[in-house]
Amino acid sequence: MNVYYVPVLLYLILIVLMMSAIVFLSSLIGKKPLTDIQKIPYECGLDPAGPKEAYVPIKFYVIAMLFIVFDIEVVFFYPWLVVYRDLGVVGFVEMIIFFAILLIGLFYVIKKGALKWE
Amino acid sequence: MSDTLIFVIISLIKSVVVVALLLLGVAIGVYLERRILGFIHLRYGPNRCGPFGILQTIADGIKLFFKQDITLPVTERTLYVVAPIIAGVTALFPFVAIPFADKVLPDAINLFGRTIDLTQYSMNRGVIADLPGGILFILAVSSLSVYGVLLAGWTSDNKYSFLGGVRVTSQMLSYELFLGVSIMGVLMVTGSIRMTEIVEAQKHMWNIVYQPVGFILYMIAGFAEACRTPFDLIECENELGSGFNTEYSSMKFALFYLAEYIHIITISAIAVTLFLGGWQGPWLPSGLWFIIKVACLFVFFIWVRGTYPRVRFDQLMSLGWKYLFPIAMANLIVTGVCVLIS
Amino acid sequence: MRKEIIKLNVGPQHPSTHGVLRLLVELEGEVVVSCDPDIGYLHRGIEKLMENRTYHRSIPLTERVDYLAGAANSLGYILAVERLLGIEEIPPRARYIRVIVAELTRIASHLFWLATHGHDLGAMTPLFYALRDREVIMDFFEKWAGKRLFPNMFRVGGVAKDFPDGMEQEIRKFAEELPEKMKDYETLLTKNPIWINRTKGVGVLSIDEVLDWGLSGPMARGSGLDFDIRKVDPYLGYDEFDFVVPLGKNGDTYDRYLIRLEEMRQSCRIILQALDRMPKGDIMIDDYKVAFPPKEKVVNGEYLIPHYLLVVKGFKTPKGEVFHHTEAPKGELAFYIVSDGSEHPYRVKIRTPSFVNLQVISKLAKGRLLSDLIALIGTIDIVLADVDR
Amino acid sequence: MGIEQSGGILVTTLEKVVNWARKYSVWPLTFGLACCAIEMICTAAARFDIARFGMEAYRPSPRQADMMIVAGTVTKKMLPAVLRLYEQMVDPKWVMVMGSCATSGGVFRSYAVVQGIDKYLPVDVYVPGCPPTPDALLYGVTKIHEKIMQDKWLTKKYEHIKFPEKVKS
Amino acid sequence: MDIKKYTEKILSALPKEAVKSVQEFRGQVSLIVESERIIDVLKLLRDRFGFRYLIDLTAVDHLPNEPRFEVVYHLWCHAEKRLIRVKTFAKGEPPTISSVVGLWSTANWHERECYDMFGIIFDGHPDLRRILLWEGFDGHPLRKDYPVEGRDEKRNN
Repeated sequence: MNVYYVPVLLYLILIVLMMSAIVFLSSLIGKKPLTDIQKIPYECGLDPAGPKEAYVPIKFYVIAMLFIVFDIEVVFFYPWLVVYRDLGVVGFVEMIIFFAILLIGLFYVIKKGALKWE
Repeated sequence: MSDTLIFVIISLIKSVVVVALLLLGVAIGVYLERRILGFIHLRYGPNRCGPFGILQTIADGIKLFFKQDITLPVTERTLYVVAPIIAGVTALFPFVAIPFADKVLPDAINLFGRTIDLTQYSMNRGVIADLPGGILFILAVSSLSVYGVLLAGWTSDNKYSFLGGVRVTSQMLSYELFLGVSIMGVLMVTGSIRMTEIVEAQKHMWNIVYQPVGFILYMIAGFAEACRTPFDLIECENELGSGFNTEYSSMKFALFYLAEYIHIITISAIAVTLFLGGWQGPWLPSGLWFIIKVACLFVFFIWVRGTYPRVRFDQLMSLGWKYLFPIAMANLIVTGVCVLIS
Repeated sequence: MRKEIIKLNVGPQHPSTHGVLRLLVELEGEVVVSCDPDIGYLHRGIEKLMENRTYHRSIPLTERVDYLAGAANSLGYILAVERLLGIEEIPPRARYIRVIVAELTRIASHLFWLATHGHDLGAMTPLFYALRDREVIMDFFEKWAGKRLFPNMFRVGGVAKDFPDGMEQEIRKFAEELPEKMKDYETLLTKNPIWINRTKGVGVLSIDEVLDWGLSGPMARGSGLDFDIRKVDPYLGYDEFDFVVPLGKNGDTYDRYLIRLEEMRQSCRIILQALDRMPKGDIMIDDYKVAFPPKEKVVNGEYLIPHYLLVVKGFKTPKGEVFHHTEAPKGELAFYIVSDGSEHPYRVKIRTPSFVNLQVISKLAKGRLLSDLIALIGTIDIVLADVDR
Repeated sequence: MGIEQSGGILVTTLEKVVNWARKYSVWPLTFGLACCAIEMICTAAARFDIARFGMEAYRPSPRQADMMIVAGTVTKKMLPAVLRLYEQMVDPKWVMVMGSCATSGGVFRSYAVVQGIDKYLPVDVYVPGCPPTPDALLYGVTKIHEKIMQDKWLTKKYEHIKFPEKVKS
Repeated sequence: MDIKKYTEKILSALPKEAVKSVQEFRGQVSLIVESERIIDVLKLLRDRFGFRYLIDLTAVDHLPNEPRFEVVYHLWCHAEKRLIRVKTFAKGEPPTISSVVGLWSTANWHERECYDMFGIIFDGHPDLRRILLWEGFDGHPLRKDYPVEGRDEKRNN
């Protein structure tokens, strides 16, 4: 077990307890039955228009996928960074090639209009 | 055995101190924001509540605490209730790995006739957990803050909240990428991803000197991550009403409010640690230096809020992907070349 | 196939609908698929109320039509009534007071527009700066008429009260200083890249569209249509003033923003010219059948009886119908009065600029993002009482 | 009175502290109806600066607002929305009526205008005027403060307003 | 060109039977047009004489008279800087007249308002429903037989 993470756990427990306690206590104090109108979602003072379900356009998923792809690629940099001074020129050149591939991918995506909105 | 116990006790004390300071920081921060915005707008700002209005945030807090708490009969009730807690927790969490002072305890203490070495596991330092992969941990944890907002927006059964939730996701997708790349230059210069080592490497010169572009990029990403003007898209009053927190009242709403300000403090703190020399500074105690630097960046956040309009959400996206990400990459390459030459 | 469409009420209670406008918006993600304005949440029946009041007693009602530019509205009404009565000429001092007040109202209205438009797009500070300058105008009105928003001082045949001592100098000082102060807004907004990005290319209108949709005011001039009623159909002797009607090129939100700023500067010029030319003298015509006698003289019978009759019964107008349009801050404000010869108007139609300008929003918003919709509401510069009357 | 006697000093102190907090943190609902809204905005702006009382936090969502300023003419078309917004606000809540239109219909005695919102809402403070000056509104705010300080919320229960059958939305 | 000559010029171009009479009051000319020919007249004015700007469209209720509802159009010519008023009567029960939305998009809301306030049906209007008052409002308030203070309508929805 990595001892370094013990304080992390302790801290996490502390803040979770604290936040839950705040919400719990406040809801205990401020508990009142809701009226029927209070139960309706707020929408500028009127009945909500249209169906309750809301959909996310497919566009968002495309961007999310791209993000995941690029983010994972970017994560590869971290180990390289830490040992960068030891690797020297070879490490630099190798990473430049990786960079190039990544950037080509990015420009391809931009060119394809995957990031366009209107 | 007692070593472990002391370790636990020291960590707990540090945790409590950090949380207390953060909450105090939020209270002061909210007050500061209202006063400084007032100053920018040529008005007073709150000045009735206590001397100079310094009790304003306290009054707000007490009022919110005693306000009626609504729990709507939404479909995903558990998530709806848990969302503010998640928001609060994830906002507070990154601070576990941020060093806020140099040494807060002596190297060794004598307890019940035994000498305990406090240097192990950095117990004596001003950081709760001196993680070996500190910056990675912070990046990972601070990205989680999206979930609180997302869940709040998603489960509220309110279309304004829903749009806020969708926006926070897309906003995250835009800044997270170049946020990661923008700090890589620092890591490259320092050669470490441990927060304390990054700070100590800046003993002679702050990283901002080597990495000005990286700092600017990080701050832009920070504004986006903290959802502050000009990137306060998720709860911009003028478009989405109150955005993701529309259906929350009382302390649940207060937690979102709290999370927003803790976020600013966290981002300022990370920026200070990575670029502005952390707790390093002459004359004054290290913790004070840290607080001063963070406070300066906090004020900068407020200043920007008083100055800039808000960008559109597709503009943020194209800004992040088309401009700032390639710039961050280029910055990294240039840094690499410089490090190679030196 | 199921479409991912969200139906959304924007308004009537919404921070950026400038009142109680309700937009029924269909969104696909963030893109507006359709936008259907639902108005009437502030319909107060002013036209119907005016049919049952004497001509003078309608003046306060007209001021409340466009409450950001109250005096400009009553000016339009007064001019229409004067045209109906056939009053061609009023004392020059009254005329200049009317011009000055009308232009001050224009500045006040535009300042408020700037404040809210900037705030809609997230810029907080212009709101406070613009309102700070607007307060000065409100102070003038308070000093002159005792009321901040609605001076309610125009009467058929002149104005009810002269400017108090020293106010002319103060107005002159204000008109000279305002262009300087406006540099603050320019620094905050005009060259701000975020502002430019948010406003350029949003809500583009061509001249043909402007004519088709019957737009007027800055909405029309932003597209380059040279149409300012002060120039093309002068009233109050506007043709003697030297001012420029600013015209836009692209017809987008940014152009309209620049035009309104420029209009404020031109209004300052008009005010200064009017102050230079303003003579001393009467402020009311002395036809006591329609115009109020001076207040200090209303002690003896010669003046008391016409005053009493005017207040209680009002005056009769010739049978007929007139249409009079003025350039209100938001566009063309027209009063169409049908008279049947009695003390009450038979029918008053207020053609308000916001009502006409607003309906173009459903066209402009289509295919834009939700954030642009907010910018569009701001650039059309609506006042809901002006829309709904 | 029972709680006050048995709880004694603790309850009264708590009540006072919370009332003090509520007094300095009255967040109004972003809600303008007509002309009076302009003066309300002016009150929030630099000259009069309602922020001094901690009131600049205009909340667009009724769930977080404490006070509703009915600023302007309430028309019959708008009335259901006003009532719903009031009902959606959470306790404790206050209503301030600004201007003669909202108080009594004012100059608009016509087919479309509600002749006084107090038929439908429990009003705490009326601010007269057409429109009231910002000074008047601020005076109304101080009156609300007084009312909050006298609020015996620990010993009294709030009752929800009853909707008239016909306008129930 | 003074107003008389200009009016004559317009009249000579318009179909004779369409224009019933011409009125002039305070320098403003009103053409009173047969309601069947209103579209033709307006189209001619728009295309031939450059009255491309429909300032206003409204109605007047002459209660005891028959036909009762007068529909008034105000047109503006940008090139000549001239105003002209075209009036016609909406006949029938309910009063009906053809819509001019095809000529000017701006007429859309004006006609909806007239429908709302007077109950005049505009034939060919794409979306004729109440605009200022709510659906289900009983009556048309600007009609002369409607009381100012209303008939105590309440909005139920």
